[in-house]
Amino acid sequence: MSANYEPNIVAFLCNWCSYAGADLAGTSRAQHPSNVHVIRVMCSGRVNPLYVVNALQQGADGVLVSGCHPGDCHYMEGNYYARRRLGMLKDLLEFAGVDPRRFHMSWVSASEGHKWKEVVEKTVEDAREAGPFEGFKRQQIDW
Amino acid sequence: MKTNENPYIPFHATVEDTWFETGGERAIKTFKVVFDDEEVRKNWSHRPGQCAMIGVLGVGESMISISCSPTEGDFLRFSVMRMGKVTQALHQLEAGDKMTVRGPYGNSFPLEEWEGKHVLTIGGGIGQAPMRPVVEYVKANYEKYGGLTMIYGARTSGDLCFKEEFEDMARDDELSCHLTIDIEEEQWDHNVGFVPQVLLDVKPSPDNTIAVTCGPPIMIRFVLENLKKLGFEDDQIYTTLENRMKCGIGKCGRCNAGNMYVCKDGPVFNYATLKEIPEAFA
Amino acid sequence: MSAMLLNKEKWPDFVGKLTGKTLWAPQGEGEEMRFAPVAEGEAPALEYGNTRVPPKQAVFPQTETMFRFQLGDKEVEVPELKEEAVLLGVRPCDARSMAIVDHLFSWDEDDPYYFKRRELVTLVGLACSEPGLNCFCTSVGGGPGSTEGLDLLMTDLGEHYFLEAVTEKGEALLKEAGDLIEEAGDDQVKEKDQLIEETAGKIKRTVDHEGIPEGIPGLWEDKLWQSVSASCLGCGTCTFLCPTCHCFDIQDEVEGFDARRCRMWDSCMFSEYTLHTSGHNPRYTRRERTRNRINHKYSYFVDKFDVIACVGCGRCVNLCPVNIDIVEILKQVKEAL
Amino acid sequence: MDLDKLRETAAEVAARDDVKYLVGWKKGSYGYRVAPAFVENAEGAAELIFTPLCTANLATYLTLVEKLPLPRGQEPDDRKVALLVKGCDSRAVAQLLVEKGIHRDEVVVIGCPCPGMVDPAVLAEKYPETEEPAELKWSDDGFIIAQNGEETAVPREELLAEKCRLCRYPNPVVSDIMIGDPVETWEPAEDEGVTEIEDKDVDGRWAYWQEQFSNCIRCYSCRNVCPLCYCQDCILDRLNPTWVHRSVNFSENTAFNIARAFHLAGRCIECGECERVCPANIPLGKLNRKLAREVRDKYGFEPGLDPEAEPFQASYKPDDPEDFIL
Repeated sequence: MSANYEPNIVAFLCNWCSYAGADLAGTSRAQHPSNVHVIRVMCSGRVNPLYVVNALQQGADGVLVSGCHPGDCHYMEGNYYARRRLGMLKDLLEFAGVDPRRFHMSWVSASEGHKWKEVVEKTVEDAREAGPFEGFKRQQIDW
Repeated sequence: MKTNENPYIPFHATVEDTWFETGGERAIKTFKVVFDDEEVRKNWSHRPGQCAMIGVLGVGESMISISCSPTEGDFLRFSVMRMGKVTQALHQLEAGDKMTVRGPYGNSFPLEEWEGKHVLTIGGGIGQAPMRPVVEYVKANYEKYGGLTMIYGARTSGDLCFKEEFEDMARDDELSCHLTIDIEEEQWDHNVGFVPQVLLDVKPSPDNTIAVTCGPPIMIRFVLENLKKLGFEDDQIYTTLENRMKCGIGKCGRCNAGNMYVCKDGPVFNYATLKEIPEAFA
Repeated sequence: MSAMLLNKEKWPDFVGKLTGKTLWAPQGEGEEMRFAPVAEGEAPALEYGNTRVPPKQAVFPQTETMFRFQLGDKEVEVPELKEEAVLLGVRPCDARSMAIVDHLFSWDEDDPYYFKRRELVTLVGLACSEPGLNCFCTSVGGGPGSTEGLDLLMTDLGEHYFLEAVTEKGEALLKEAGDLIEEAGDDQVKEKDQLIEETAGKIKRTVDHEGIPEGIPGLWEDKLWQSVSASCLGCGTCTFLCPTCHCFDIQDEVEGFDARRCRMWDSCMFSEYTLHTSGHNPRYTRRERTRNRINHKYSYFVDKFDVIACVGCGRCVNLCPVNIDIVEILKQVKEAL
Repeated sequence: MDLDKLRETAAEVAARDDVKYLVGWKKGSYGYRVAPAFVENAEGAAELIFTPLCTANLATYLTLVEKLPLPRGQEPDDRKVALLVKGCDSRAVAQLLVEKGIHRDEVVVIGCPCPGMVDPAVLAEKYPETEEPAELKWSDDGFIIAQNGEETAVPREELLAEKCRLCRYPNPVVSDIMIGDPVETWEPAEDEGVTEIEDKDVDGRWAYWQEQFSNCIRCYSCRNVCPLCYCQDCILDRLNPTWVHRSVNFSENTAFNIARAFHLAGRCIECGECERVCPANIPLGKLNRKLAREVRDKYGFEPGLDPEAEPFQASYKPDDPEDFIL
């Protein structure tokens, strides 16, 4: 693995909890890696599992989906569907040969700035260990 | 006429001017386009009725009829309705942006054969775009033809294309020009009603006349019926077919209606041949 | 063209001589034979029925980049095709299908990609000795020993291969073989012809297409199309694996700022194939699409290039998931004429 | 299974005036092939058969109908469709009912208890097809191949299809009419196919699937044959945006196969059709069976058993497993 390999993480954060939690981590100067590219979605239930596959295809080395703790969901049940749906995806990706350290899911509430720091560190560390994702990444447009 | 030995590589062209013919969800925008490469501009020649694959590199291409007559100058005009991925990308182009053009493709209206005859064009909505080069060509060589009658209709006055051209044509008493819209509107002083019905009201005489029609399939069906009622023979009637196209040169296999490839044997068809192909009106 | 003999022991040396070009030959086991590059120094064993994916892939790949460009730039870069290849063990029907598809790709203007690859690829055919259950090449103008479209035809005579050069490329191969091969005597020629005769006799499935090209458009509303296509799934198997199917789709693909316009196999059995952006579809259901597929191969192609666009390889019959059988369809069409 | 009773019942149902047509199996056009039969009247029922080669899941024809736009003034023909179903096929009908893909009054289900089917590929390999028609029958301990006069008995284990070795529901779970009495179920075998891949390490698994997905020619017959893949506007056909590029390489093929398998999570009834029809012989069933096993073990849920059940992906329980969540 090349020495200066910096994993490229795509994170889908639910607007009400995790996005606010990440914002809190920022405002309270929590030092955490900056490899995470955040995409704000209105609810973790909104995350179509094909976003994860598509992100991995387009060069992400790790994907994180973070939503509200069960019971806190602004839309009551979005995170419950997400938990079941993305649980299935995690099993399928693992079975298809994608390193499980590349796809994580987390519950981060709006007040858990420190937890967001830990989740990001864990995700980036895992993706660093797993190395650059080659698997089914889209090849450079050549012939 | 093509300079590229690879028929799939498009020429680059710049949008000189662009304006909206109609607004709304299915807006129609007209582009006046000039080739960047001088040499391509010089030996490009197209005939009324032909079409070209226009598009944006990185998005795709779609086959659009060239809506200007060669007599109007060495630019090209395309009127594009916003429908899918490529046309949406085209609609975002402003004056000065780049567009790719490939062609010209397809056969064309046999205007030489029509010399000496009266030309009747019947257009509906965006269907007037392929009719416009015929109208301009006949106007430019008016003495060779026995007169020009135009019937053009759309759902509402806002959906009519080339409105300003029709306004001054209506003032010219030699050309008989009939605009129509489906439903009554205030300051609308032209006809009201569907195009096939207006055709019956105008009652053009069939002798020594050529009828050309283009528009939504439902309109073409009734126009053809009424033209027969007025006594037009099959070979006096021409129309254009439109199918999904990808290559434009008869290789990708998808544009056929029956054994006719719309990109090679069409898009212009005489009704006598079209009558034999049931798939043409599918 | 010269007719030569190659002793089977010398087959690995013959293959060894074809250096400088990538060698492709059918590999795999049982029913799933595929054309794949031959490893260095290996000589492919040529015992198989036919490959599942036809060799059309060598001249008309499933996905092919037409040109490459950077978003926002004007210059486009066309791939430079220069890799020569030799396909060993092409069946006569597949080679014949390439000769048929040449008509279309040279209709009025040549398709540059297709013909460049056709030039670069040398087809070494292997005459059939054991026809498949659904082969009917003899009914559509082909045969187990037909040389149409091939550069060199090999026929297995037991311990010798009977080599027949068909084109200059074939002659060049024989010259390259040099002393490995010797002149074929008259009795070998007779033996070869007799073997081809015998194999042709083994073909049981026949198609009587007399009168179909002219008559089939007349059956437009015949109810046979409904009954024949009722069980069709509308998948792409029969068209992707048909050696004479040539339809393709063109798409732009963008990855960051790199982009390419590429073409890929498309199937007339898919509904998007003719779907207008307005939602209108001239071939709405699988009945129309099946009717169009059969009309295209047995009538429209004949109108334009007076050859039937079907070589009777039997792949669409073998691989159709619901057993839609083109031989049965044509039988019903013939009866309904 | 008494064939005359099946044909008699089918003739009755097909002749009913509230039934458009009946879908069953009939002798194929060569060798061992069996083809779907669309029977519109009583006479047509005579060609119906039920043999160990009737593996096709006919429930796909309930959702595969493409409706022509009706000319003005013509009423849609909403008569019922009758269907012969084995155990696995009936689970597809049940799952379609759960998802409201079809309505109970649109379909007449005729159940055929299933003693276990033959894998056509294995059969053709061991007993090569010849031109003469070949019949296949069940015997008490296996199958009998009757071909040009002589019969060869074959032990059950040798030809039994993998999906049948793993089958837990040979008797139809949904039916209006049942033909013959239920067969007794057998002990479902352990699914080595899935376990074998699970035991590999990550790179081994990816190497296995990369090789398989590279052979995929994207003909979509696995999607079109599946009774539960019936979206009007499949994500693979969308161009604006193009989720999965149409170019065929292992990256897009992997995205397609993951999307297909994922969309059947908690819905797939393991009828094995996708694996049967794949022209590249990719073991697609393993992806689905792996997810089905996860759903069974972790969520205690089996799709397609009770038409009133909640769809798996559209419901949740507060105590769903969340060990994988940070």
